[in-house]
Amino acid sequence: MNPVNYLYLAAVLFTIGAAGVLIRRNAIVVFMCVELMLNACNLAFVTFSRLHGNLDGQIIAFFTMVVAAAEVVIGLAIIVSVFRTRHSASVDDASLLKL
Amino acid sequence: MSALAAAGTTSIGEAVQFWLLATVAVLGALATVLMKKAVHSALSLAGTMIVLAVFYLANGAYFLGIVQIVVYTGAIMMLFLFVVMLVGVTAADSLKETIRGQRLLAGLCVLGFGILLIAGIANAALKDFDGLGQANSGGNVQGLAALVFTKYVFAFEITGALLITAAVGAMVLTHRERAQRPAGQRERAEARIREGKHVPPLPAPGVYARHNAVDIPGLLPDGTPSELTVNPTLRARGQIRDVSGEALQELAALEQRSAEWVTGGRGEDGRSASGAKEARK
Amino acid sequence: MSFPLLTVTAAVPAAGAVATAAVPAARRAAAKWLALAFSLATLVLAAVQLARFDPDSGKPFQLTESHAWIKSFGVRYDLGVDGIAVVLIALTALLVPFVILAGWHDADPLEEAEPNRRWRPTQGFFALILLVEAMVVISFEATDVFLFYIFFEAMLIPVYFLVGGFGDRAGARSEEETAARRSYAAVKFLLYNLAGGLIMMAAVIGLYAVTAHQLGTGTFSLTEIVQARADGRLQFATVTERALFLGFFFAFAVKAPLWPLHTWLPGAMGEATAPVAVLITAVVDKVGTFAMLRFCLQLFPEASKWATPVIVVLSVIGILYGALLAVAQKDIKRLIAYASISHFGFIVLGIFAMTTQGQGGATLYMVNHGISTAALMLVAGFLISRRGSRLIADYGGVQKVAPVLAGTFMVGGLATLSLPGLAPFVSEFLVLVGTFSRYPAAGIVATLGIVLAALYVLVLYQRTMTGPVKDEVRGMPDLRVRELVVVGPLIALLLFLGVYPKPLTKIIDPAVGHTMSQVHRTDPKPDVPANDVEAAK
Amino acid sequence: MENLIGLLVAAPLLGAAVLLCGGRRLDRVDHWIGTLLAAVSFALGAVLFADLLGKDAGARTLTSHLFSWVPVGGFRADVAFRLDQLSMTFVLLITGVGTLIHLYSVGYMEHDERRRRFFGYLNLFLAAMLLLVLADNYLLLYVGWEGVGLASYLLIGFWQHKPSAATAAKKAFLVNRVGDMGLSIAIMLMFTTFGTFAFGPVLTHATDAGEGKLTAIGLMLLLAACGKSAQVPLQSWLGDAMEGPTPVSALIHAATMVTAGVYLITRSGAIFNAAPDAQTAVVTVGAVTLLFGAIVGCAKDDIKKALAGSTMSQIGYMILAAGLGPVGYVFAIMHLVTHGFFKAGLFLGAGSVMHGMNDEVDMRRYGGLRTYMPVTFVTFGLGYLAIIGFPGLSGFFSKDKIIEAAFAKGGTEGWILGGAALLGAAITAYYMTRVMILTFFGEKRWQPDADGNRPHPHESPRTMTIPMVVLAVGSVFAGGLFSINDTFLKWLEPVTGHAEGNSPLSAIEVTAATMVVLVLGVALAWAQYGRGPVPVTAPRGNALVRAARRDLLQDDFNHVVLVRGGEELTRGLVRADHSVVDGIVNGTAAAVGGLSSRMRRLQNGYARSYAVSMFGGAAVLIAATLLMRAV
Repeated sequence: MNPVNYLYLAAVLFTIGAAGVLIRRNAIVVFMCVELMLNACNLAFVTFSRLHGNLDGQIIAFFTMVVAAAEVVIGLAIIVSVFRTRHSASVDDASLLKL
Repeated sequence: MSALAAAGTTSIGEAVQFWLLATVAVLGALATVLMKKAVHSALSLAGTMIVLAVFYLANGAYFLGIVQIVVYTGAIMMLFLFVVMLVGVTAADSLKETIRGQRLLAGLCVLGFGILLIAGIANAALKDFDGLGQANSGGNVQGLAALVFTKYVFAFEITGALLITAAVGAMVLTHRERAQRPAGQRERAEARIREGKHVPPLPAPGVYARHNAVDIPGLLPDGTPSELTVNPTLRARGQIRDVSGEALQELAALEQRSAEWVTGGRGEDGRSASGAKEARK
Repeated sequence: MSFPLLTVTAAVPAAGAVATAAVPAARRAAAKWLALAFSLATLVLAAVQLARFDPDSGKPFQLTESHAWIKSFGVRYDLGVDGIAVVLIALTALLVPFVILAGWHDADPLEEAEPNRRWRPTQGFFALILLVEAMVVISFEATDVFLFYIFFEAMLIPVYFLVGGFGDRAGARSEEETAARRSYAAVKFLLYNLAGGLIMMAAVIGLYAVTAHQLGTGTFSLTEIVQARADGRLQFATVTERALFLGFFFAFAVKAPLWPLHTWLPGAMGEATAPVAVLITAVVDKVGTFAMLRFCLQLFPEASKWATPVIVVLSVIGILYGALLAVAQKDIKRLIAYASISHFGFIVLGIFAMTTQGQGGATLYMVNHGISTAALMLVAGFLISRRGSRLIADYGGVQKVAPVLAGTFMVGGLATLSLPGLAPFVSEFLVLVGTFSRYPAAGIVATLGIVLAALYVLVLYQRTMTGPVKDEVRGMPDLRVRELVVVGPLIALLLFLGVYPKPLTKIIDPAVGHTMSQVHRTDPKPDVPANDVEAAK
Repeated sequence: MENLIGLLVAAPLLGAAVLLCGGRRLDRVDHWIGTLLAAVSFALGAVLFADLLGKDAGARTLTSHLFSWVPVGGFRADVAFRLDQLSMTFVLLITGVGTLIHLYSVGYMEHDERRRRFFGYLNLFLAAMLLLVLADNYLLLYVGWEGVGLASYLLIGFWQHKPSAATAAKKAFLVNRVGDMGLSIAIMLMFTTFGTFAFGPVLTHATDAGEGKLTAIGLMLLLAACGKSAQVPLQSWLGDAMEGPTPVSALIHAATMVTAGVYLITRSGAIFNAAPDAQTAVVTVGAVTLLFGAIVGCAKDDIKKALAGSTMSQIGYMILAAGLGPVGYVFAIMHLVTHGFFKAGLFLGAGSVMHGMNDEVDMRRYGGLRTYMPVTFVTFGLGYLAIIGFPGLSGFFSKDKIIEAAFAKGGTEGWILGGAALLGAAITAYYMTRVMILTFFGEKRWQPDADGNRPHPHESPRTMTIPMVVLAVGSVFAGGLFSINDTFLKWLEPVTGHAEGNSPLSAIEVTAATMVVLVLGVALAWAQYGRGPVPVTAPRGNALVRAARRDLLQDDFNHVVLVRGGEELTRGLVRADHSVVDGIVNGTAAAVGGLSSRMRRLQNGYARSYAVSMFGGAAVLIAATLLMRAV
């Protein structure tokens, strides 16, 4: 089998995650989908590192994880505080961007 | 498996493993997107991540594989679950779309994007590849470490700073400064009076001799359950045990028996005794 | 490395702007005097330029300065003046002090009696005027297309604030109304000119691309490009050259303004205070016509020849159109604005007549029109400031109560209708002769302009100055000393240049000859060269 | 000697400058300053005249080159003067009559508060007029040409508080501008044809140029002449010009400025000689105008307007003569000079009458004034006899010669022109007699003026009568002096050239015919006005009379066609400018605004729809890169 399949898988996962981001309204779920996309990327990186035979890909994936962790922390904090104020976790309720 | 990853080839085993787990991963991803309840989404995502961890391992990224399980599945996803609980898993948010055309557009974009992505990968045409043989020769972790502390040391430091900042940020965001003294019992009572509803404290849940639980709504005089008497979270989760039906039946039965008792009391002894006996059966 | 006269000439007013703006709010008078001092210093420097400029040296550009600026794009800080530029710089430096004097009280904060009025900082007003002067001067001096472009565009900003911020309060029901009309005019001015500038920028980049492609290293330097064209290292494809020419010309035609791109001028001149209006028509707009001579013709001679017929027609239309609309105006300042449009038609006509007389006349016309419009507009401003109305109908019989004002107004008007003996006549006649000798029809039609000019000027004078004295006009004070100081020299200059324009023509002639040689055009020969025959005898 | 020529112009110019810029401190001596400087330039003129007489006929030309005025490429305009017999004649006429009229104005404008300006303008006029006749090239002539136009504008509108005066002044200037247009185009043509417009080269090489060009130049010059000399079709301004003070009418609109056209044509004789078609046009204009003016003159009740009509017609004579070519040039100028005398005299007389009748101008309210202002009566009478061509007086000689020359044109053309000239003479006799009778004979028809005070006619002061006397003398003897063994002819011939026409009629016959029509005209006028009382208000009269009162409807024509049409045009253009030219601009702006307000709808504030667009963008980018790869 060709390890490129991993890449295809990554693409599919990424796409699915993107679809989730676009479709779901619950902030938490949207956020999970973002994580899914990140993971897809990571998979791609890892695969690449295997294909190229050097570890840089893994390093990047590693950094991605770290950043993802930080991002999750902040993101969830935001969600919580938003929920506190508006008693809802729906992204559409925060539609003040147009002002 | 590790040997395979090191080599420039792949084996049947890996293929089988790939196809099986890939299916699982995709299903998990779909579930994440499609599940009505956030909890289920979180769990299926966790599943997908574990599968990915396996794939990492299969690709010779042992360190990452472990980290994936520990950090992602172990920490991040749990954090998600906590938040889900904290936020209160209100009834699964309806998947009904509110923005006009959003779903159609999203579908189109996603479809096009996916196709293009796959097309791109396809015409990248990666046939043969050199495995991680000598890269991992000194051990995967050591290899990573070497890179992290030499080539990527600045990035590494910066991510460290990022994490600290994130931690502080999270605290700042979630920690709520009380603007004024919390309302005491007296104020709350007065507020209730002012609003004029629920002047008395909220009614207790229905507690009966047989079962004694907070998930059973109390019954109104006509026997219908009162939503007020149970915790809203339970209500939201639909975890209310409604006992109004059987309660009404019992009531009916009780009345019938009492009625028979009355009539039986009018006749001669034997009848009444027999009536009583039947009634007892 | 000699003394950088050109840079200093541009730098002094810029410094003056900064200094004036820095004057503390309370010291209003100080700001005025400071601005005046700096403008006079600039005038001195311009005079030095005139003195050190040697018209008979064969060099096209003199007093040149050249420094690399943005090496990666071949942009240079190249300055240099030819006969045309040096004269126009002198005009600018000459007019600005008068503008400042005339606008002495225009930017005084409104008396506290009306508390809700906006306070208009005097310092800003004069600083902006000096800033405009600096930018105009340097765009006259720039021989690097990019450098020129920058200041050609940047000029819009101070002018925008001058128009939008310090409008003419006369003839409006309410401050709000004036504010609205003013900002409309200002925005229109800005957008119009920005649009022109945008197209020009495309052309500038195109020019760079062409030079980079053909010369190896892209350049914006006028002299270099002209040189390269001369010795054949650089040839434009016909289409490219025409496109680039149009890009440049459009911007200049908006600035000039040439019919039908003129509609921003009446608004801007009408709403601005008289001195600012003078600054716009007499100084800023000249950059447009000047740039046609320096850049359009010299960079794209073939395209210029190709476009000439259309431009001649447009400018002739402009001449008659502006004059006719001027006749119909009810607002003094708008009338003068339309008159200016007509005059700009003459200037462009002269430039594209491609004859020595036409182009020399056009250059002379820029100077004379500057002076005459300044005289007429400033007097009109004094008149308006006295009565508080811009409507012609509100005046009548002024010459009875304020004879000197009426007299100066008359002279300004006569200059505008280019009466022989006053400066504009010389230039206008030169333009007409120059045009006629190549395009007789255009020349004749344009000559109609002089009749219409007489019409609008005399109608204006008759309605405002003559006839029975209106009650509102009664007791109107005559010109004050400050105002006389402003108008007197201008009128004297008009008379002098009308009788003895030779000092100017001596400087302009070689430059025009150079331009003509760039375009490879020579004057048409007369059928019967009577003079030569006489000489032969 | 040559330098004096410059001074000749400079003196009145100085006066103008001093008087106009001098300010109030001059207010007591101003009129004397003006008169003095006029006299100075007359004296200079006399000196130069003497000098010219000293030279022999061929070499009577002084040129003085002051400085190079506008040198641009091949275009050379110099400030240079040329004094030859022709310009000398004009110089003497202008300065002489000018000085007299300055003197007259001292009395006439005694009590005008803006007297200083009046004299300043008069001096300005003298300067410009001298520049006109002394210029050595057409461009400098053009300067004088417009200069006199300006002076006449200022003087017609001198009483600016009268709207009628302001309007008349504007009209005069505008109509003149039309003429000036002709002159400037002529100059351009000369420049393109000859490469110069100095008199010398142009006139000497006129014959080398194509006839078409010359005809064009000639017609343009004619247009100019029509404007300045109030010839049909540009005559309409002269009548209104009478709004100005009477001395102005005498000097500018009778004696000097209006004759500039004649000077121009005579000066450019070489061109016209080579362009017969242009000459035909000239004589036609002349003939038409001399009748036109005469007819108008008959119908006017305003004494000055009647005289204005007469001026028009007399200049028609001159133009006619000038159009005849070498045959007529001399006589044109001669008539011009004599006309300068008697017409100025007549105007001054009219002014004196008005002075006595508190500015009443309607002749029907005069009558029987001969006993009240004898001097005026006598001088006016002599002028009258001169203009109708009474044998022995100036007009007789000059006009007679013109009629003769007109016949001499030969062929039907000759007959038509001669006939016109004769008819003109008859009408002249008629309307002048009418003026004479209405003013000085018959019973008094005086009316109280607006303020109700009745006029007390009285003789005018010395300063006014002396010039009248002098001019009267001139108008009696000038013609005779000129004609005695053709002095004037000999004097001018070197410049204008002269040819004896072969007239079908002998001089005697022409004179006889003139006498006949003269008597007829006078008799008719006597029959109409002399015998019976004259109604104070004009009778309605027949169509021709009514038309003539309105300048033969020429003004109405102008009003309807030019004024109304012009107003319509400008109004239309204003609308167009606002709706079309500016409309396009604003339309574009509005379109952009509308578009962006629609785009704004996309900004619905939902993060997810932004995400969609982002994502779509990403997809497009990928597509783009793939495509770039593909190709």
